[in-house]
Amino acid sequence: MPSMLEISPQQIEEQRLYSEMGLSDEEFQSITKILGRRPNYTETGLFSVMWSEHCSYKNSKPLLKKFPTEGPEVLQGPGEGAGIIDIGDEQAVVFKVESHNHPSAVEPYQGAATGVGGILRDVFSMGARPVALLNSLRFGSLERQRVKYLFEEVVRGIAGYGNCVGVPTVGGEVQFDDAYNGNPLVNAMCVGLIDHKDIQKGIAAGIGNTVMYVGAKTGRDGIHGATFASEELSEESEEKRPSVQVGDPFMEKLLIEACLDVIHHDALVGIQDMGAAGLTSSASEMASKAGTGMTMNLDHIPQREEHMTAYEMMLSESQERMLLVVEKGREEEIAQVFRKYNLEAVAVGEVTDTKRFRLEHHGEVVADVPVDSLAEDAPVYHQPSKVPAYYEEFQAMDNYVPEITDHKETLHQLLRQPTIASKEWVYDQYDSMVQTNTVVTPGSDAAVIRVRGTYKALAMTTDCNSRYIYVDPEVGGKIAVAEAARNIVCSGGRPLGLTDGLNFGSPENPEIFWQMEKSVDGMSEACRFLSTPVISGNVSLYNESFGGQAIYPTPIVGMVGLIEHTDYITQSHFRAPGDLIYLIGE
Amino acid sequence: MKFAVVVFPGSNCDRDMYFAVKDALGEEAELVWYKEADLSGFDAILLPGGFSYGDYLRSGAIASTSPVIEQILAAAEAGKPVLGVCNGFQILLEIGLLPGAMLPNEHLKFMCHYETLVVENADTMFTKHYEDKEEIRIPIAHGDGNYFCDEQTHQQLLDNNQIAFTYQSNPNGSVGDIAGITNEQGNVLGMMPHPERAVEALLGNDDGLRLFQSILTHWRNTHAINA
Amino acid sequence: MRKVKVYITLKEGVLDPQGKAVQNSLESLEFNNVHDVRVGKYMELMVEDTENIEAEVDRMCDKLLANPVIEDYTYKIEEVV
Amino acid sequence: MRKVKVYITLKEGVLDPQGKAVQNSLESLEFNNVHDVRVGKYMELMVEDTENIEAEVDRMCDKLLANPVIEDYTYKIEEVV
Ligand SMILES: Nc1ncnc2c1ncn2[C@@H]1O[C@H](COP(=O)(O)OP(=O)(O)O)[C@@H](O)[C@H]1O
Repeated sequence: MPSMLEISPQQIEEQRLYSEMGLSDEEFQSITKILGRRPNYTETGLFSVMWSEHCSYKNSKPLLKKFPTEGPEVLQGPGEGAGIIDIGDEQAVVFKVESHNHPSAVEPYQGAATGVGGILRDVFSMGARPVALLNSLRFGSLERQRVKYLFEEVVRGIAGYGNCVGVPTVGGEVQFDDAYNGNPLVNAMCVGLIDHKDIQKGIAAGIGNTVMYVGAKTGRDGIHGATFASEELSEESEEKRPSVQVGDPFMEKLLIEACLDVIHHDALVGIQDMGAAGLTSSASEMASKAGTGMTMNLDHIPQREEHMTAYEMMLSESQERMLLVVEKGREEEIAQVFRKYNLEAVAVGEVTDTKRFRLEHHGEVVADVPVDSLAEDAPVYHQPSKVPAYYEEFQAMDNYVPEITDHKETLHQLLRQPTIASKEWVYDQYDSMVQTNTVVTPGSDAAVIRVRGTYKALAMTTDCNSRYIYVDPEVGGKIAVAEAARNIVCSGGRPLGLTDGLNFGSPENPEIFWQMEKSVDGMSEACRFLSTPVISGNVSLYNESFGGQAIYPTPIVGMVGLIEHTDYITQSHFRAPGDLIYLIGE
Repeated sequence: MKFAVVVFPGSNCDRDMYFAVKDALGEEAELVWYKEADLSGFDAILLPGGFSYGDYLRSGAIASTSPVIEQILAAAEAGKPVLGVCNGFQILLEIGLLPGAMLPNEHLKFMCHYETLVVENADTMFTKHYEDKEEIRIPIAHGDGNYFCDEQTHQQLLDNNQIAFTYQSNPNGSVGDIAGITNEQGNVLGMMPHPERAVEALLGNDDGLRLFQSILTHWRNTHAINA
Repeated sequence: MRKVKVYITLKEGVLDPQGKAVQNSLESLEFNNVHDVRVGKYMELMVEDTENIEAEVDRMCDKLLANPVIEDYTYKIEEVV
Repeated sequence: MRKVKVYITLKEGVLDPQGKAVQNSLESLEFNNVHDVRVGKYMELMVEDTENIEAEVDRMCDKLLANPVIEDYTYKIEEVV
């Protein structure tokens, strides 16, 4: 293969440059075997991002299989941008949660903002109009200056993005604990509404069809973000800082409107957002899913900076970009739709029947790999698991019975805990009412959005008490699902299903892998029991700070329920003097 | 009566405004994209809230340079009701249809919640259906809603009865607690609070509906006379 | 090509909540010798050279870059080397 | 007393959506000779004179005024007349 790249395949192997990209020796060997030769620099980059935990779920796949994902109302389970559940009348609800922990630890405003942007794209790329955002946040102790800064900026970032695109942020949770001192958690969830007929898939079907690129230009942002997200935070992450990506919610707003227009165009074949691992993952996954191949000419990729290499373009995580597959010869019709919104859609490639992912740049072939090898041949690891010492210790302890002498004082103490105290400071910064569908705004058990034009409404909530999960992951996992379901029921809804955000430390630590295993077991059991399938989710591992201190295991549950009639909506606060108060349950 | 809702890139309360007119008020409304707008056939012009052009540079600044502004100025000149809410208000300030400018909220944070407004002038085409000094509940949702004008301008606003609404307890630092003002002729209203978010009891409150009803009543009255 | 540097400041008499906040934060970081902070905007424009580039820049500022009700502007035009 | 003028700009390579929007808007106003716009911040601080005022200002910028992850800064210290 002709090489304009300074670094030769041989050097990559001999100097083990692949390891800097996050590939292990064994992984590099299997790439060499797949290709029948050593990969060049660009190709090594493609594999490194696609085989990262973030994209391949190589450590978590065996666990994710345990979740029940099917149900009579499930229209789309895990695997696409977001899951979809039927709500009757030819309508459906689309939702997913996504973490942006590492970017937020480095640049909290942009990290949180781009997290919101990413989850929105997952939902509107399915063809759904985003109708609500939620979030689930974890920070260390507010006594710390840095934590305070992270907290304020994350909230401002979520607000800055969500408010600007005009999707109401209607709920969420915030907890504070020393366990998150060095590693905050920022999980964002988006809920969308769709008509069945509009459901899109991210596929590159139809040999000869055209691949089009639309949205922001590609810069050198976030190169290696996906592998970065799968690494422990270290002093080095400070050096990787220039990779921070900046969000442009205005561009996103234009993309939302334009994409929701373009899905009604019959020349559109497939659409997917460029999330983690940008062009590489969107393009290769679209081809892989359709059983086709793809050729792209990188000269046509809209570029923000000069002299970008193929490697940089393919790994860039510039935000607010989408990839489309369009019937051949009808590119101009599609471009027209985008032009209305001052967006440019450009042809960058073609669907082929070769099952290969082939990239050209400056007249040379810079990558040519079997497309399935990127998505499907990623390794799967069955990590060893071990019962943590702390757990056995806890189990051996007697139940703690708190002694309360002064009830009033204890109550005050409790209310002073940042985790328990009112979160009004947070949610006042979110536009929770835009779109004028929010019936129950933040502050109740679950938020409620009415479905305009019907009597129906949707209840939604995020929940996870990570202390419970730390103490006993299996029971804690059940509790998280049950709590979410209770919040939905208390609001007048029937739980439909859930999305999960699995935030853990390093899976290579057997005690942490045990936490993952057990909490997934607990959650799965509760899901089966309550008939709430898991329709989408996200995994964020290696959440550890400098000293190797892992966070509490934090598998977040985002649940959506259907309220049959707005008359059934109930809120958590007392409404009128003289009303009776009942206590239900054990 | 036919309302135009002018949609700029980044407007995001456009549909809310549309539904307020169409469903709650029961009149005709149309979303008109700023590039293709022909406002001549409409009886009232609504500039919705949101983040036109991402609020980049200054909120409302970039929208104020688009060609449709000429038509908005013409409609105002012709005496048609022109209502700007939130970002719409900011645009009206930037194009000079209303005096003053917006600064970031005093505490620099975006805020979204209900506020109590005092109707300062119930004798406008936008406020007929309220009582003078009536207290109404309307949501706010803004980051740059700190209304500023110099003392002289403020005095003029007072003297000419141009202050339509004030906040009962000032949330953002606005001069004179100002929440909404009209032009001298009284046919252009800019306000930061969102009346279109308060038109249905289901969503908590319908105090905002009377603002739209006022516009309709005014239009019916003038048309009855003209007819 | 010229590089135009535009400085936009709030007019005297216009309250500057951002400046106030920055000053407070500086104080809480124990920079006790800061007496006043005003926050404005700084822009860099790459502009093709024309004969009356200054008149051009003035027009840009008046029409868009600054809001005369609350802001003042100044600028500097530099050669690009 | 000294007047410290701080100029904060986005690091090279960092996306500047605001600058882009301003540039487009200038174009639509038919200022066709503007090739690039970057928007940053400009601050004026009144600072009591101390011996190592420059070190002070550096610390202020590093700690608060600029966000080192995405921004660069420069400053000028002037006599107040
Ligand atoms: N990050 C957040 N974003 C939006 N709303 C939030 C957030 N955190 C808390 N809330 C809202 O505050 C209310 C109380 O939250 P929380 O203190 O977690 O109590 P609980 O979990 O018992 O409902 C909920 O309505 C929730 O939606």
